[in-house]
Amino acid sequence: MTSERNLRMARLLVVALAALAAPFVVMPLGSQMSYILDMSVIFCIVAVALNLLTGFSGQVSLGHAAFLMVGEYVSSLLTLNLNWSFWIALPLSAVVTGILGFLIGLPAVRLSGNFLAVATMGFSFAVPELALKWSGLTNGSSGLMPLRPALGSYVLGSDQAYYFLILACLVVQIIVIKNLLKSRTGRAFQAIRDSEIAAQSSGVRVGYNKALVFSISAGFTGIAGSLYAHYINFVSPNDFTVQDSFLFLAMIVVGGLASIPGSILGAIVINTINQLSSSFGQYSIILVGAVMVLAVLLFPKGLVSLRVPPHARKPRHSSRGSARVTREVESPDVP
Amino acid sequence: MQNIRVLAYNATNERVEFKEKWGGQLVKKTLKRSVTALTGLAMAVWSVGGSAAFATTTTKPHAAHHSMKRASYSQGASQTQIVLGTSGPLTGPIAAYGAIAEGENAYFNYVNATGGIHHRKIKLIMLDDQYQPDKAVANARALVSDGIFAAVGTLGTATNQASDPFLLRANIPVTSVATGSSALTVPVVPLRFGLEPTYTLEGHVMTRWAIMHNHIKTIGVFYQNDDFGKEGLNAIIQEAARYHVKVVAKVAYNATDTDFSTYALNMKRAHPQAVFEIGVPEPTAMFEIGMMQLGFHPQQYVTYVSGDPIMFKLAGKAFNGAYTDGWLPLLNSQKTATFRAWFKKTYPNTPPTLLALSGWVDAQVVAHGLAMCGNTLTTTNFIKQMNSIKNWMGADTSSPVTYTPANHFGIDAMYMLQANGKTQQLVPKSGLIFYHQVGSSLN
Amino acid sequence: MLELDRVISGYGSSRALHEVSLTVPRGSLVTVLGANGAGKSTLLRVASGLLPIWGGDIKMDGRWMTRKSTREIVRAGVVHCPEGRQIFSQLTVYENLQMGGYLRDDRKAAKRSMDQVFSYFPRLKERVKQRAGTLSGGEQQMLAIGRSLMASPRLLMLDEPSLGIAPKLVQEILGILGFIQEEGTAVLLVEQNARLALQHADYAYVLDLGRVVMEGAGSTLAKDSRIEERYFGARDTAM
Amino acid sequence: MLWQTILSGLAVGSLYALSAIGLVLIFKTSNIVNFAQGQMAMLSTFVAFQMLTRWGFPYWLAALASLVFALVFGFFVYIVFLSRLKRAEVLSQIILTLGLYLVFRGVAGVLWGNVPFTMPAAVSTNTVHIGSAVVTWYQLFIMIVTLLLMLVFYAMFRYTKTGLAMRAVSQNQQAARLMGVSLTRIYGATWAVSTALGAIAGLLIAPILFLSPSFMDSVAVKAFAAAVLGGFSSLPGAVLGGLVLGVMESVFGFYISTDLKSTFVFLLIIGILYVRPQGLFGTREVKKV
Repeated sequence: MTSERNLRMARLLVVALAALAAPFVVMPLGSQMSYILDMSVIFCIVAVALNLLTGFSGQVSLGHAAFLMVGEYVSSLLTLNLNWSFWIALPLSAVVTGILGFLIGLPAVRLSGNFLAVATMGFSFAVPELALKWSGLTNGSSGLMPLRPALGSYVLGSDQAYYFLILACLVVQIIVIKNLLKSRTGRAFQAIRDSEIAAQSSGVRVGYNKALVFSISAGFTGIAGSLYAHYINFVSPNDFTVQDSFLFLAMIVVGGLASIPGSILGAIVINTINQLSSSFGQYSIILVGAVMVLAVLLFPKGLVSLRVPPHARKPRHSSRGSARVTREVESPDVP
Repeated sequence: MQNIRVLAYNATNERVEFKEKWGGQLVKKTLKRSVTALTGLAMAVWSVGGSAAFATTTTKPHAAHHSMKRASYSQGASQTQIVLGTSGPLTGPIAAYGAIAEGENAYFNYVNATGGIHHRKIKLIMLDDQYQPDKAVANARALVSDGIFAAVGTLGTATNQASDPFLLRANIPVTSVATGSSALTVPVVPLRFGLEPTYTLEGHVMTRWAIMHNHIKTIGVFYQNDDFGKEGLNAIIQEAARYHVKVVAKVAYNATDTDFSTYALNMKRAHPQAVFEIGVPEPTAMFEIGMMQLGFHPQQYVTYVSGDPIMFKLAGKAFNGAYTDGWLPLLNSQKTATFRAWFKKTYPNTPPTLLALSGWVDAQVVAHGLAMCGNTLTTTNFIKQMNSIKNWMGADTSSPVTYTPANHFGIDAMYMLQANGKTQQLVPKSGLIFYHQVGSSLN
Repeated sequence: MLELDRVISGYGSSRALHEVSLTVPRGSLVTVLGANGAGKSTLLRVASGLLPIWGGDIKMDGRWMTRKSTREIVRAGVVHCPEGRQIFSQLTVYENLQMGGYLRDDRKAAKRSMDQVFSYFPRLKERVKQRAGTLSGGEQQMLAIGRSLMASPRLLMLDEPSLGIAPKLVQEILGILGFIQEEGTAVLLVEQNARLALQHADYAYVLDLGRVVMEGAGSTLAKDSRIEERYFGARDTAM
Repeated sequence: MLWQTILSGLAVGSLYALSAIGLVLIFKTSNIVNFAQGQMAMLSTFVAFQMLTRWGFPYWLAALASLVFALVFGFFVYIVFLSRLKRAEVLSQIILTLGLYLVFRGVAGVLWGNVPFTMPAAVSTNTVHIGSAVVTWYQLFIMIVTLLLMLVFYAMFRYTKTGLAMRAVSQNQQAARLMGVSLTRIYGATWAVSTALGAIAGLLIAPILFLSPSFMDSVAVKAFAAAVLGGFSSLPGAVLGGLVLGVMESVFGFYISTDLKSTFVFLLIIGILYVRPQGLFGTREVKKV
């Protein structure tokens, strides 16, 4: 037990050191790499949030691109139009997106699988349309230009300084989600994933919990949106589309469903490849597609299956995958 | 890398030499470090991608062997070559607009084959952003890291809005932005130059001409639901109001639409005498076909974005008789012969379209600015020279190119054309119509 | 007819069968007994090619069947009627039976098989247009057996046909086995209900933790006291 | 005017329906949503285009070649990619098809460029009046082909041995295998046939939307929504879903707003799904696996 604990502590230490050192390691590689690093961590937040919903609770969402945009706009409008501080706008963008997520989650109470995918996909179409429609508020395609936040008089202008802000948000998110998953609510989420009927019969309020997890996932995604907006300093209706929603799904599948390290791994790999592929010109999407295909074929359980398990003894949720959106097909056709 | 950029900002002789000498080693060092720092796939991609495998010319930068007494350089320029960069949708939903980057590439190939600019070869780095702002930002940063002298013909409003600040902060000129959105040229940003006519200019020119020559009394506008369509729409409404002509229908479409019969029906309901179409070719063609099928034949005015011979193929009969406006010469004219030859040479499988020609022209203007710099290839001098281009007709445009410190529009004249169904050609219908945007009430 | 020779198999990395050897002679009824998890179902899954075989050999009429696909094994006349019935609940009874004769090309012969199934299980004929999912448990078991018979098997492997079925129906269903045997079809019956199985069996094997621990003629084993105490357990008394 | 909007809606809806049929066919048998379906249709259409315009073959031969290509292509995609993921989770399979979507799209861009082409139509595009409304013969032709294909495949599922086996496989793979069904053959055949269906859709849609590597994109999204609206496992449902979607778009676009069309349409879909969570034609039974 103690050796196992030591191992976990050691690993945590290594990960923490790597996370702290990353911006300085990447810095000499040029500003594109620091940018990709910062964006990767922003997408880590999205991936962890989406994995909470899809991996741990068994609900598919193609609406996360929209949640990101809502977060972007809320935060930008609050800071630009109302002159509120970023430090208030950041949590508020989570609150607003979370409330919206709860509303979007309501139909999810009755839907699952592809049906839920289409219902949420509609949201990814609607938000850019609405942003264009209300151009008085959003400035249409010309966009909004939110500023980098400041700590007192110190503006987080450099990629490195901003990295630590994003990282802090990610760490807080992971701590919250880890504790949530251990709590009764978290167990309810997973029970719903494994079997809605069984969960209901053991007294879990299925509808409420499904909407709740939607709300929490959306809220965290809203934070990522706010961070994105103030990082890029530009917000427009073009920012995130349904394709991005699919890309987020690809992140958690490639990384590993129902796994927080998996979400992070997937987000970093997919985002890095997606951003770096641009120098391949016409071949860029072939490269991204091929990486997705190969990753899924070579690591059907996600990249996270590569790591050495800290304790093989306990089969934790990470190895099981999610039951309602996913299905174990029996045995192979040809022996 | 940080060091390099700082040096590049205030490029003086010694410091540039320092960069030339040490830049290569620094890059090597960072490469080495990077291998140890990052692992796996990402790294492999970086090393290939970072080496700009798809850059167009293969000439490698040589260290400055001769100490240049009189020449001075900013980042990206040297005695032997000038590095330029572009970012555009080479793949993704509007990949057809990747033709602009291809046109630029074709032109620089032509320049390099005919001796370069004062014996300096042009190296163009082409990056794909899929029309996504976040990728455009990544590309801007990559271009800065690659040490470009200037960005040329970067496409899109949102993509430019997102990525330009980074380039501008790094003191890198953004030239010939490939969008007609005035948001990029009004107010003037010293380091950023437009070229294409703005949608505002076009809206005014086309509307005024329609009213003066064709005595249009009612107007319907079919427009793309974004900055492009809305800017055009606003200009049309403004200009029409001057002559007390009514805009009786405004029909917006979204880029992802598949059904245009509803829009045609909407337009038919309002029954305007003239229909202005501010959209990209495929939706515009489908809309025109839809109106034709409903038996509704208004006088059509098509934006220059779709004023392309390809419309004869896409829309067929529905395009006949439509008016459009242009700033480029006809594709089959003598003036574009070099373009056609070199584009074919560079891209044997791609037809030379107006889009490609506009990319070619984008490149011409930048090359002209560079040539005017002589041996003083510094950012400051480049901007100074660009701002001195006046009524220049050296590019393969039909309209002259003009920049002043207060005017970065580039082109402020267009001419009208009409689609002739019999010959399947666009036929010029007017001379150049100037519309002075600078200082006009439009701004 | 069917010979299993020191067969090894399992799931993932854990072994479920350790060198199991077993023979089913032509036209006989052989039963495999054992507690839950003894490896009985695994044995049938290996024999029908659903599970990959790790070691040992399977022969049918002296022909090598090791590592053949399920399709080929069915072609060779070995048909597996799985545990828990596994009928196609959305298909009608008729369609389920049709599926049973999937590999048969001779329509007339298939029609004859269907008539025969209906003669064994007249209830199925009454419900021929009904969705299989709406049948009672016993009827579903009849359908499952009938479906397997549609392939006109030479060896029918039955997995726990008595599971979750009213005792009266169990007798009815197992009574059919006699007729099937008369038609010249051998039966390999896997049962937890040992007493019931031994009533019908010519020969029996007892599996424990993936090993054959006892074998012998059905009547001999039925009298064996060890069988009595170990396998005529709680389930039997409940009957 | 209402009649005209409805008729126009039916015309565009049949495009969605046509594309949805292939999607449903694969889902019905193998529970996989093939997001690369539209791109596979696009590639098949380009094959016909290449033969028609570059090599000068007659239309029927080019169309036939495109169908043959699609059959082989679909089977190949199943065998090379999807069959390797049989034991993986459904989401992994979806991401696999998404990856393929990107690859196919990129390959088409490299081979044929991104400038839109005009694709010749199989029948006349002249207009015809039905009551007060106008459609083209071509649109009517597409509607008829869509209905015919739906009927053919409905009958195939209902009355043929292979159709029966496909339904059996979709319900219980293991039991189907025990009947001697080879999953590889059934799945391979399903992929081949539904890719060919996609090719038909592509050949019919390309003359309307113009042929380019992205021409099936928006149709594919709507086809997905149409299939879901219809219950995702029912062919008549998919066709009805497509038509309903087309009519909703058209009516909303005309009477309410054009720039919020998708928003309204998806809101309505959510509304319909809220009342009928299994879609219009779906069955409520939860599959046990």
